[in-house]
Amino acid sequence: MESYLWIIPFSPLIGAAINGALAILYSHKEKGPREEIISFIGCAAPLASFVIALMIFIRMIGMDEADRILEQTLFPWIWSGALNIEVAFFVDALSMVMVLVVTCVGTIIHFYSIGYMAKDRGFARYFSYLNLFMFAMLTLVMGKNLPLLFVGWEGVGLCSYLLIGFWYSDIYKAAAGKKAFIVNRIGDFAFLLGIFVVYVATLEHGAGTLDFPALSGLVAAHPEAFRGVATAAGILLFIGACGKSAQIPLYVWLPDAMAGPTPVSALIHAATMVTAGVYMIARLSFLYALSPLAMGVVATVGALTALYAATIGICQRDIKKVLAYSTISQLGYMFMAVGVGAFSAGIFHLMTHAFFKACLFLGAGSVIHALRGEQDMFNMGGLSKYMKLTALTFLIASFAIAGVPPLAGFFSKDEILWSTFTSSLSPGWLPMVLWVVTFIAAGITAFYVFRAVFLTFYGKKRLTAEAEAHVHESPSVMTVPLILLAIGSITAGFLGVPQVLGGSNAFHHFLSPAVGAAEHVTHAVQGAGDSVQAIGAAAHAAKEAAAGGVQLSSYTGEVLSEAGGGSHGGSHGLEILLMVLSVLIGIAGILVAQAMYIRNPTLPESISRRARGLYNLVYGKYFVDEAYRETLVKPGYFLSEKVFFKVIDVWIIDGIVNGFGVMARGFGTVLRLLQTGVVRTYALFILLGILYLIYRMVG
Amino acid sequence: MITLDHYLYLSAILFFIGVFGVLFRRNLIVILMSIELMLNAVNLSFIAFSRYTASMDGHVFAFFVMAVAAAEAGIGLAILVMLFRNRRTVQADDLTLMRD
Amino acid sequence: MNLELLEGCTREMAENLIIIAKTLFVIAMAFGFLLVVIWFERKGSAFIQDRVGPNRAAILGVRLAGFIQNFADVTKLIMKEMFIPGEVNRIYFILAPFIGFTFILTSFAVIPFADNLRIGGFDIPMQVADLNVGVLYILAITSLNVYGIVLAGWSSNNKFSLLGGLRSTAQMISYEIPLGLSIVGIFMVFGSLHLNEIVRAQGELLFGFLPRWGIFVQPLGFIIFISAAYAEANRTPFDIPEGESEIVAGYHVEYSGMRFALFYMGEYIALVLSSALVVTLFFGGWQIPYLDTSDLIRHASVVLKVLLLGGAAMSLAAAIAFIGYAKRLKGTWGDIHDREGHVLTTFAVLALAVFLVVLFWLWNVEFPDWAARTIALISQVGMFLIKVLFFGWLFIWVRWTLPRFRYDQLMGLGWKALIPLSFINILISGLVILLVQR
Amino acid sequence: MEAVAFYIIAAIAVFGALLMITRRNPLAGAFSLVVSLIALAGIYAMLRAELIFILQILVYAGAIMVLVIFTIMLLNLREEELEEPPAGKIKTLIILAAVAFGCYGIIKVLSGAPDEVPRVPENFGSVEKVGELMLTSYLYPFEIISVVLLVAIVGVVLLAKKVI
Repeated sequence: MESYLWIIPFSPLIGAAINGALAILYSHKEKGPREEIISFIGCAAPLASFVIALMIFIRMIGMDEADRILEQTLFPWIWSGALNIEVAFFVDALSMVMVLVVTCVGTIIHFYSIGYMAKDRGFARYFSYLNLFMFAMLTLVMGKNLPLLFVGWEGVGLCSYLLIGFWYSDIYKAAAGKKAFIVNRIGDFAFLLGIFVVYVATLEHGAGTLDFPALSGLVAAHPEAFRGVATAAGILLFIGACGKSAQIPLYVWLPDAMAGPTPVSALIHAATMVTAGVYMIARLSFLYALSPLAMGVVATVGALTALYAATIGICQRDIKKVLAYSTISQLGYMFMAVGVGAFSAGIFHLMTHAFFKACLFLGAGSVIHALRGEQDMFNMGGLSKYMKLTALTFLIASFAIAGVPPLAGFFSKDEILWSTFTSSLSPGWLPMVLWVVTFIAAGITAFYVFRAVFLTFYGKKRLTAEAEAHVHESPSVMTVPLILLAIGSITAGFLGVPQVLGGSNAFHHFLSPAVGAAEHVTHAVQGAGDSVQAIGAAAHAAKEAAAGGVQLSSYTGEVLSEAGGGSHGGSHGLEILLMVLSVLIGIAGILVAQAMYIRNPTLPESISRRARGLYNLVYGKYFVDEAYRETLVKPGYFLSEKVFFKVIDVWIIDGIVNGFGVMARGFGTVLRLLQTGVVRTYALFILLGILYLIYRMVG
Repeated sequence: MITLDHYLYLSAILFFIGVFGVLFRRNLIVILMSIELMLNAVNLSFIAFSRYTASMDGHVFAFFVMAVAAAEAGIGLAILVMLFRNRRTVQADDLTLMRD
Repeated sequence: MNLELLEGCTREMAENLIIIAKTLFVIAMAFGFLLVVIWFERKGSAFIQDRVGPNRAAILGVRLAGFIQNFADVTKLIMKEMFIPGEVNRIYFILAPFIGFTFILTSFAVIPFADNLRIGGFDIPMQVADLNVGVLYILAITSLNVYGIVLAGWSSNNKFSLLGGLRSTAQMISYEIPLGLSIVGIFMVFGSLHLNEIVRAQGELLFGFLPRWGIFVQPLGFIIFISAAYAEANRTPFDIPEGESEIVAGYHVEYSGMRFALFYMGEYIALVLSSALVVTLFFGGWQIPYLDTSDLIRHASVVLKVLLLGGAAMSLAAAIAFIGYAKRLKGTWGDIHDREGHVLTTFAVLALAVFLVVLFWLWNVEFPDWAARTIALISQVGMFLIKVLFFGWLFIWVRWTLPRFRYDQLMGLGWKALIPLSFINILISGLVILLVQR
Repeated sequence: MEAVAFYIIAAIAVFGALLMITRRNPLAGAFSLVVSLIALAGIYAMLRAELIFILQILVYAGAIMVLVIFTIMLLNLREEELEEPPAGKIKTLIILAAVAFGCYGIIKVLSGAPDEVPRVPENFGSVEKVGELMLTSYLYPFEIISVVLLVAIVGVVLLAKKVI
């Protein structure tokens, strides 16, 4: 089975190549290639990946818990001195979850795209890009080493750029693509620096390596030595993750990225690519676990982002923007989860979020499709009459994100909140503050999502005349994916029912070989503060964890079950209380939304009139874009225009180049006297040369 | 008794006659023929050395030289014909476009 | 050959003598053929055009169906003034005919006309120059042949001459390539460049019944070769360089007298050479089908008897025919011509008598080895001559039945048809040889 | 005997070459060169280079020079086009001196080579032997040469097109 690993990423690559070739072949023709062929190739490729991934998953389930690692080395890539990097795929429990999520949601969205993109001239190009994205994303999650992960990381960035600017003839959409790319570059720069830091650190402590298994072993062997490195590399890598996963302060590209086709928003900007940062931190959990500082930064930034994005979401008029801010907010939850050491909880939320957010996006896409591109929610309303299936699935997903039991969002979000509450971050008040912040954010989330639901599907019809004429339920190729994702939104949570509710938390158990040890180390390190003994104990624990094998998994399993049981300062009663609280605040948010947009539609307006300043601030997204423009973009322009161009380029660089030119001309003026244009003169020079040689030989 | 030197002297004389032709004459056809003569002189050296070292590698080289000479003659004469068609001259000194 | 004759001579001298003898024989053969082929041309064209042809020139009334006309022509040409126009380059003008004629004649040197004669401790190859690179030698000399034409055309200072020379140069360069390439197939099959070895290899049998002649192993090569050979010999349908209706007579328009005769003869000798080459490469040369040299030597007496009997029978038939001829002619012209029939009859009867006497005399004689070998040699030479004569006739036949090509058609045929075909031929030959050798 | 033959042939070769560079009419020069080339072929034969002897006649005398002569006749230069302004006396002297020095130098460099004529087998320089060498040790250059010739053919065809 291991030998089939390569098929998972390469099958979409082949699809991308074929579709891309077709797109190029037809680029000068009026009509594109037949959509049936394109969609068959485009959907068969990820479907094949999904099937293979499923087979590998089944195989993995059958394996011993500790042995659940599959590897395949394809060929050496960079082979230079101490730096040996192979193109190799590596699948453990964590990667497996990611692969399954990516291929499953990806395949569903591919099918959905057939309906959404129908009759678009760039159909073949679209599927080519989408398949290429699948390849890059799967490389990212399956790569065995950091450089390969980075390749996938850049690959998804590229595809994101291509797909945001898919309708490139619209200058704003093209600009949105560029914005996404440039903001990502900033993060990627830090990410690269992080990779270098890690590599240099490994060079200093034995063999230089960037392979995850080797790296984890090395870190476990020298925990003290890697503490500082963990902080530096962790924060640098986290800045990269901020860019990719749209966290403060690099989140600004994601709302603009909604310019792309809606399935793209669902796949790339909600379900998969933006979660790459979370995956990366989980993948490097062994490193992050050593640094309370880095973890604290991650958790704090995550929590702040969660609240901040949620508040912006309240006032947005564009349905996709609402969902975009919601995505940023939910990503904040995930980062907070991994920041407090609850890696499996973060990944769990990643998975459930993939389902319900994809469902929400696709539902929004269905609405937009039906209304011929209308995205303003205040021009919708009452659509549930026309689009029953869409409305139903959207509603289910909304309940899921609002955290209403027993839907998926409830379990995952509640686990994050509980882990945060019980975490041992220092200073001691931090977990409480984070909990409160995200608790409020949860309520706001419920409010704005249901605001969207009510504005779109219920209440008075506010359709424009043109939209009214076209409104219809989407074709089954679009609704069936919606139903599948809705089912996923309902059921995905049951994989991780906490023990307090009588579940077995199977998800945790599955992930524990991959991240369990790191979770344990986190608690040990953070709980112990900074004392020397504590670090020693932590190191011991880490070593023990690194020793691997059955011992490890049973050990961490115990620890985790303890954690689940609330041994870290919590109790069953408290856990249930918090659960009830979060459900209540979610329901409260829903009710407020209902009160404001169904029962009393004039209320929002009067509120916004009364608090005009605050409303404008939130409606204008806190004017972050404008602030960036004034503080960063304009000085940058100024610097490049006035300094780099006018002084350095014109004077220094051009001066050097022109100087060479003048010099060459000077030589030329002298040498041209030799060039008479008469061939025989040249022959004479050759003869003279030969004569000189002969003279040397004779003399 | 004819020694290797005799052949080599003959080769040198022929070669420099060719050199002289290239330098002295202005008619491109004659220059081309002089180059052929020089190639032949070299061939003679090859063959002579081949005989006096009892190895046939020189023959192979002479063969290659002939092939190259044939290619050179073909191309050179074709260029010459083109030149004459366009410029109505075959005088080397009239063709100084390389300078301008 | 009597060994006592050579006694007292050194071996070297003997060898030189043999070479001189062979050279003389070949030159005689060439000139003999020349006469016969010119006669063929005259009478053949007359036959094809349904007219009588030359029939007046006679020696003692004997006309030999116009053959005597040749002698009259030669006499005329020798007697004519060799005019040199003004404004010509005299040296080249005079040199040109000799160059052409000489080169053609020298290429006969490597053509074998019989198997090696092993006699008295000598192994005498029956060709003037026993070269290992025989075929290449012929190609090389043929390629030099063009100089005669070019020189003639250029030095005449006449635009028709020049055009003829240009055409000829282009044609010869073009057709040398398929000519050479078509022979490559023969090299590959017989594994040698040595003409005598090629002929010897053709004595074997293919599939047990077919002589392994070039035509049977290289049919495509034969077609290419004979087309290119016609073009090289400037014969119709490729006689563009002369094209009397287009450029009067091409390169030799300014020539007269013996110089013209040299061109004229050179052309026919080229024809004979082509025939000899075709025979040597594709029709078994001197090989008598199914009869090896050793067979011939072993059964020399039988062979001789058969030959003599055949000669006697032919003489008898001729005598009878000539008697009828003499009766028919009686008193037709009222002059010496009327006696031709009688003279011919006399000769035929004499030949019959000689044949019978020799036959009777030799009936029971046991031949010594050298005699047997000589008989084999003579029969092989005869076979070769007959074959060459046939192809000479074929040339004439083609000339008087096919129209002339246009110049561009000629070039097109050479470059676009024959050269690619000869490459294909080489390829196929190589594949077949590879498969057969497996 | 051998020496006499060599001197005669060498004299013909040198004479032909000298004639080639001194005749004003290129056609006359070309014919002189042919004579020189054929004389060289004779020298190759003396050196027992059978194949090269034949090729010299076949390729040089029979093909290349025919091509040259063909071109000369095709151009059909008029007398006045053949006029060459006489070279300056000083230049001529310089060139002559250079050539003489070169000749002397080369002879000086080359002299002192072994004089003995080694015994060689019967088939030295035959088509089979040289061909064998060409298709084994020198196979790669041989193929390259064929490509060179192909390129030359293509180039000539391209040049010969009327329209450029």
